Amino acid sequence: MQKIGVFVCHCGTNIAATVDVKAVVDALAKEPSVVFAADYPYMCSESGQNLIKDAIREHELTGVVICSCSPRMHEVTFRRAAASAGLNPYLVEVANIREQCSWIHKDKAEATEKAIILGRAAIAKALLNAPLIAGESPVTKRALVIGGGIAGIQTALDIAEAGFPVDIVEQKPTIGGKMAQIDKTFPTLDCSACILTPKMVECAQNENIRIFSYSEVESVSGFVGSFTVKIRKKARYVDEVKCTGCGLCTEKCPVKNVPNEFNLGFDNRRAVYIPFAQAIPKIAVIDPDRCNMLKNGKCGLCSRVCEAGAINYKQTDEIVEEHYGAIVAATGYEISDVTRYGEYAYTESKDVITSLEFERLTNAAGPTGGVLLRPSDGKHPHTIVFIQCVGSRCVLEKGKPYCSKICCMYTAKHAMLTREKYPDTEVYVFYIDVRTPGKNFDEFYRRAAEEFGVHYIKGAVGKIVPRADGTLDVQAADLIMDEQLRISADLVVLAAAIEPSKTARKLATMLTASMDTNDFFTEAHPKLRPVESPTAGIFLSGVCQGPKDIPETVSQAGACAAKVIGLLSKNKLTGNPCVAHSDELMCNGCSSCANVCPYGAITYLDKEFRMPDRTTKVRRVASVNPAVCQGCGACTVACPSGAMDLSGFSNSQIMAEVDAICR
Amino acid sequence: MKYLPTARLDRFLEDAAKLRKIYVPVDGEQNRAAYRLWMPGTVVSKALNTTRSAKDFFFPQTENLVGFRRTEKKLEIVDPRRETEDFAVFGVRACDARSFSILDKVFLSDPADTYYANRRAHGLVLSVSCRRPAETCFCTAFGIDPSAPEGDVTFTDDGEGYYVRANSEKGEAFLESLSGVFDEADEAGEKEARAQTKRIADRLPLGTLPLEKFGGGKTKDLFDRPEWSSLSESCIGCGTCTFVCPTCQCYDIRDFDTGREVRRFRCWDSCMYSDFTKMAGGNPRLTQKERFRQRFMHKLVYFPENNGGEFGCVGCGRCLRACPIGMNIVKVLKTLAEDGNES
Amino acid sequence: MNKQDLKEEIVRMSGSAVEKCMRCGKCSASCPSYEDMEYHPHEFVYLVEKGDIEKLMASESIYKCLTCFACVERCPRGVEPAKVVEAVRLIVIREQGMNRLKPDDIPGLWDKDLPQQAIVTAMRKYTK
Amino acid sequence: MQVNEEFVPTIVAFCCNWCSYAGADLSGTNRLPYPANVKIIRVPCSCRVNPTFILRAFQRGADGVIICGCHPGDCHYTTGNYYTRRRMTLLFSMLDYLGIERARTRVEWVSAAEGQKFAETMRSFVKDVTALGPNRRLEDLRCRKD
Amino acid sequence: MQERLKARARELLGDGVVTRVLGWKKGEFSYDITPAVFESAEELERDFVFDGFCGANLSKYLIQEASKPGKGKILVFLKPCDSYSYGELLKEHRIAKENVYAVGIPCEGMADADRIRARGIDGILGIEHEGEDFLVHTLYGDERVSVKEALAERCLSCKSKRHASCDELIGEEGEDVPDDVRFTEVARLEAMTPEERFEFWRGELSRCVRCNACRNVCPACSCENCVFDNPASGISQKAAADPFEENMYHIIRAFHVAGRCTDCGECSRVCPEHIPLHLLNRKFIKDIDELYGAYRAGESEDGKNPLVSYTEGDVEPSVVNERGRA
Repeated sequence: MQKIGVFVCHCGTNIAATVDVKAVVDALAKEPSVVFAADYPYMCSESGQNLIKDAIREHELTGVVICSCSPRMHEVTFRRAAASAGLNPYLVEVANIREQCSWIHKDKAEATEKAIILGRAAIAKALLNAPLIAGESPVTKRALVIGGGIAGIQTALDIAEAGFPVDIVEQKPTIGGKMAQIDKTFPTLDCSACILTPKMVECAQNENIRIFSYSEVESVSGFVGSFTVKIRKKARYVDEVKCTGCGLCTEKCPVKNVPNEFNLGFDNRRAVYIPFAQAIPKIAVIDPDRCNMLKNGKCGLCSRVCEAGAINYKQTDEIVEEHYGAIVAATGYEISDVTRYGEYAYTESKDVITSLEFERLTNAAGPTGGVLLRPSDGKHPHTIVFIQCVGSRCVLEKGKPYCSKICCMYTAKHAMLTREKYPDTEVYVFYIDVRTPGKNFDEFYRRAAEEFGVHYIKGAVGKIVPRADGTLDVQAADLIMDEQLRISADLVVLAAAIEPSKTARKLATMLTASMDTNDFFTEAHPKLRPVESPTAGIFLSGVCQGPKDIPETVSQAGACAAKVIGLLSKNKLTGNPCVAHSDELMCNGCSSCANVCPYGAITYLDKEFRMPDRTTKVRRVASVNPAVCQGCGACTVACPSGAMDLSGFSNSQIMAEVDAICR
Repeated sequence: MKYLPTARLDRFLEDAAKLRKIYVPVDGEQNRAAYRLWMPGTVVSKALNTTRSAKDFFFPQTENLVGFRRTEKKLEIVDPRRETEDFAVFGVRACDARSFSILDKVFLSDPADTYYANRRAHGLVLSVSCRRPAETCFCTAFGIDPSAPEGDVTFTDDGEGYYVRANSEKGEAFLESLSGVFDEADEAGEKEARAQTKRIADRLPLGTLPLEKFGGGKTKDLFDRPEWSSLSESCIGCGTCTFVCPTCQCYDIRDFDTGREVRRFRCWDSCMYSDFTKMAGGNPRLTQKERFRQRFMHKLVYFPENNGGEFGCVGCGRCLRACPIGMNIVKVLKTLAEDGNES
Repeated sequence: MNKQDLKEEIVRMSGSAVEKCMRCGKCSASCPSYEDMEYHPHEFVYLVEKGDIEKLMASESIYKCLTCFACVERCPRGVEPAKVVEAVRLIVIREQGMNRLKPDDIPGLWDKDLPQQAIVTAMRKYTK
Repeated sequence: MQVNEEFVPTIVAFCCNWCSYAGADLSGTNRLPYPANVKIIRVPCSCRVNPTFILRAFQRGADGVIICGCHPGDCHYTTGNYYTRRRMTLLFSMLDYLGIERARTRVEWVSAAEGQKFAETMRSFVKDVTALGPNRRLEDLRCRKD
Repeated sequence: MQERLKARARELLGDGVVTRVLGWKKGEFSYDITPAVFESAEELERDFVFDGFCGANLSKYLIQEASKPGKGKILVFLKPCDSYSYGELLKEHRIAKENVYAVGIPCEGMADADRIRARGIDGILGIEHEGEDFLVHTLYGDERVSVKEALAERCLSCKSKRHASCDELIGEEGEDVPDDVRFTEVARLEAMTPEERFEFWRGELSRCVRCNACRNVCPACSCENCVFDNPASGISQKAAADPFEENMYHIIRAFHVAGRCTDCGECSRVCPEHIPLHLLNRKFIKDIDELYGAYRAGESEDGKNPLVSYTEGDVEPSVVNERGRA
């Protein structure tokens, strides 16, 4: 026989003003199996909690129903109180008679009647509560960071700093990401490489960090605390251990005409190359598509000159299997394709470039040694037009509906730096809105306009026509003047939208992490859990979650690291015990549940059953991993046989509540 | 001997309905005939038989037995029984008419089932002889004469009307109070009508069945026959045969909580269901073979054993038409009657 | 038609979501008839959104649009300004009995150098 | 208690814990009234709502059943409400096919921030169900209140 | 055709490819055919039958038959619509495929004895196929019925003569049949007023005796333990003690098989009360096709059914209110 205690809270006058608390106590005391019922002004106060604890002990209660504020408010408090009195915390039910009763109803009789019904429903549910014990699972104390840009680097460094081993997987031959290609950073204008490369070196030197460069994640299995990840180390054809990064192979390589990705194709590299001088790891890599030796076995020059004997044309991809407790997605972004906007003549003129290309053209380590020259003829440009929102805020199929966030600031930076270095230039910026929320951001933009004389024009560019004389005829609107402008420009810079890495969706599928329609990873909660994926154990760092600038990326990377450290510092993970469970005697093994599980928490086992006629039979049955299950209940409805049920919200409990309400 | 011309059937029913509720077979949706309360305008079905048997009148599919009502922490017991009105069922065929005597042996033997007894006491069976038996009819195999059905009153159909004869005091009294609608007739006509039916009945393909191997005392011969496996292998374990059967009488007792009251009711159960004999300790009939065997052994061996040799089947043929997989008592009988000496 | 009905009618006819406009002006930047127009494509969108449509109806700008659809092609918000211009033009023409000109305008356009046939046709058309 | 014999429907509202239940709390916090005959059952996610729960409510005397969840795309469990949407669309269509009044069932997406919407939704739902009168087509006569 | 099937079965038994044959067995009359397992050529010769009355869908028996340990492979004959049920069961991992040898066989539609009876013909002793007609011998003389008039409803609205899953085909592979009549009856009901629909279904469902034949025969209802038999489910019922329970049982049963039902029509065939249960399942099929794109359960052994998948742009449940309310 169950013994239920009912506790009705006045919440001062919050409840008592519209609900006759005494009447509720009297009515609920008459319910069968209720052995104790009391009210108290503040049930959540220490003395209120003591009332509950004493009653549990004195009446040997098997269940507790508290009629009070929303369970979202104090369920945890009351559960803890019950636990301290020796009652399993999951035997506590809360009837919400404040937010969902006293605060919305004015008529006292009506509100009291409803409070009684809500109390009865809670009792009906409490009678079917089972003591639940949260499961535990071990934590592998190693983290994986996918992506070696500034987001990944910072996350890895912070985790490593806390004493946990971290692996970085980077698909390119070097870490560094986009930040390595940027010239200067806003709003301070310090040199990007100067602040990034020390961090890259730190990564290489930190004992807790391993870098898998030129590698990709092949598969992910497992769950929070114990993921198993297969990493494909692509063949570099260079022995990582032996290579000293001297660069001799690169010098001697006869294939000289490979467009250099790092400089966005403005200059060439060799078939064997090191992406840039400060690359980490500084190990050469052979481009198998261009190397003569790999293509047709004719050359082998690099192998002959390499004193370390590091060249190995027979190298193949290698799959490494590693175990992790947490995984960080830091896959960053790419520049969206501007060729889809024919009006900007990007494909027609070499002098229409993207902002990232502009970065390389102004970078001292870039193809022009930092001198701004027109890509077409290498001449000094005099009139430069910057166009904002190219592809951003565009709801058409080819565009991105979101604001790329960083373009206003880097365009201001570019315009300012151009005017500073080349005062003879006229610089125009066509903007729709200038968005500068950020510390010292607006001041920075205003400086560009006020001190450096950048012409900011509110309006868009309609069309660019390359002229025979090498100039670009820019046709634009000036909305303030209400006139159509024509500018004859020497160089046009497009602030192209940024988009998530093309690899992100494939990765998200492997991680069972969710994504939005733009392929940005979804956070567990947009406000309160911005660096976690809804999938436990998966964390988000940097632009893969949404557009952001470097300082934001670094702070998110740190926040992400803190979450990872928090996870890895635990020896065991305690789960939410309100998870699904399958009755294997009823399970058909049909896979319906696994098909709807957003967490991949359900696997199937072939299990041997003793049949009623004393034979045995092997049947496929579902098994829920309680560490992965988050307790949504989607599987319980998908299951036709009713084998799947959810602890804490069982079928019978919900139906008992329905019955009590409709009684 | 009384005679009721078909043209006067409506008047008879109208007069009868003034005395008691009267139920008649009516053609329903999808060519299903079913018993309905007669009201002016109701057309009596010409179908050979109803889809469901007439046992529903005395042993309905569900019936409330008792209720429990809770007031605060006390429990009150509620008796749901109300005074039953008198009623009559018209159109019962010989097979169903015989089924009542089988049901009586179950429900009226000591201790009598008061719910059933109450309905029997208030009900009047007005049976009608068959004129066009179907190929699935095999009542004759069980000694039932389709031309002379049992019942409180027998209506012998001659194609143009009915020879009416009372077989019980209740029936006598009923006819007495309705004497105005009948003509007087002699028994020769009735005899001729019966003979007509008999001539067809003699040609029924299943009219005689090899029953010698069945009946009381045959448990040992039949229980372990290997044929049970192949006979039962296609059985899907539904309850169709038992629910259309006029003599199946198994039921389950369940509780239903209405929110204000718990109602204990009984409802038909089927020995074909996997949970039929499920008990606290398990289930003694583990496979469909055992459940299947039970049904036929009960009808053909156990029931006669306990009831003076009367078989528990009346040969109405409903199960032959209804079984989803075409298995039935006739096939079982014929298969088991073949050389069964090996076991 | 009142202001609101007029706006709804234009939105219905054009199928254009004027409220999606983010005021970038790309339509006007792309417009080949910009110089000839009193109200420019972005202003069409803006004024329709505001419900200030009489101004547009009274303006010659409605006849300046070449319906080249450059603005439709380039509008990043899918607003389709040319369809808005077309809708305003249609409203005006429908109000005038399917005619570009009002009868009262004719005397002002009278020119003795006009071809005879044009004068006769105009007389026939506008004296009905 | 009320003297007039006006029909007051019994309404069961299933609310997901993360959005709609919180939205209901918010309408309380903001003192936005809705009729007291709406009783809320908390479920972890709208996808926890089994069609049998809905039928059960009608069986036991509910006159209307409403399911509230996070807006599609905002599900705390990422995809739960997408399944709810399909299941309920098909279930409601089936109920309609059986001749059950359409307005007795509804799905609404209410976020944790939409206290106002929650109250308005409940008011409009109660109004619709009240207009239909008592549920007679999908009730269990045994459970009918005397 | 019967002889071809027999010959092939004998061959496969003889070669040891299979140890048993799942087929149809002769009955007392022409129409009461029973599914049966044949283990020898003699049994086949004596009892195997394949004619216009072999409506029973054999696929569900494979759940049991293919899981009998040490029994080897079983040969099964699948008509096109049965093959979809088989495909769906494979997809749901209910049948051990390695223990089945599925032979697809053509089907020109299966007759239903009750359709013949509905024409006032009773006392049926035997039925012979004569060209376009059935010659029916009865106790009361011979009668003639066109084959088409004797076909079961499901065969008149056949969805496909093409097989979904099978290892071998006997005869020519057929083609999909356009869905022009399959949904006519559903559409007719949809066009009614809610009151008319309610009356229609009340009239039909009130005849339900809860014999469970529809469920037990249904290849999609293959649960180890049905919710309606499981007292712990809270909805178990043994009888339709109230009209509500008739509705509950049939709604939930249709819902549980939604997206999985192959429209084989067995439920309606076996119903002793002739309730058109397939109209419930077909309603779901029609809705799924209209709202989520054409989908045919059982067609493929992999992929997700529409009830366990979604798209972000799915219609809202309020579409139900908008439909038919132009």
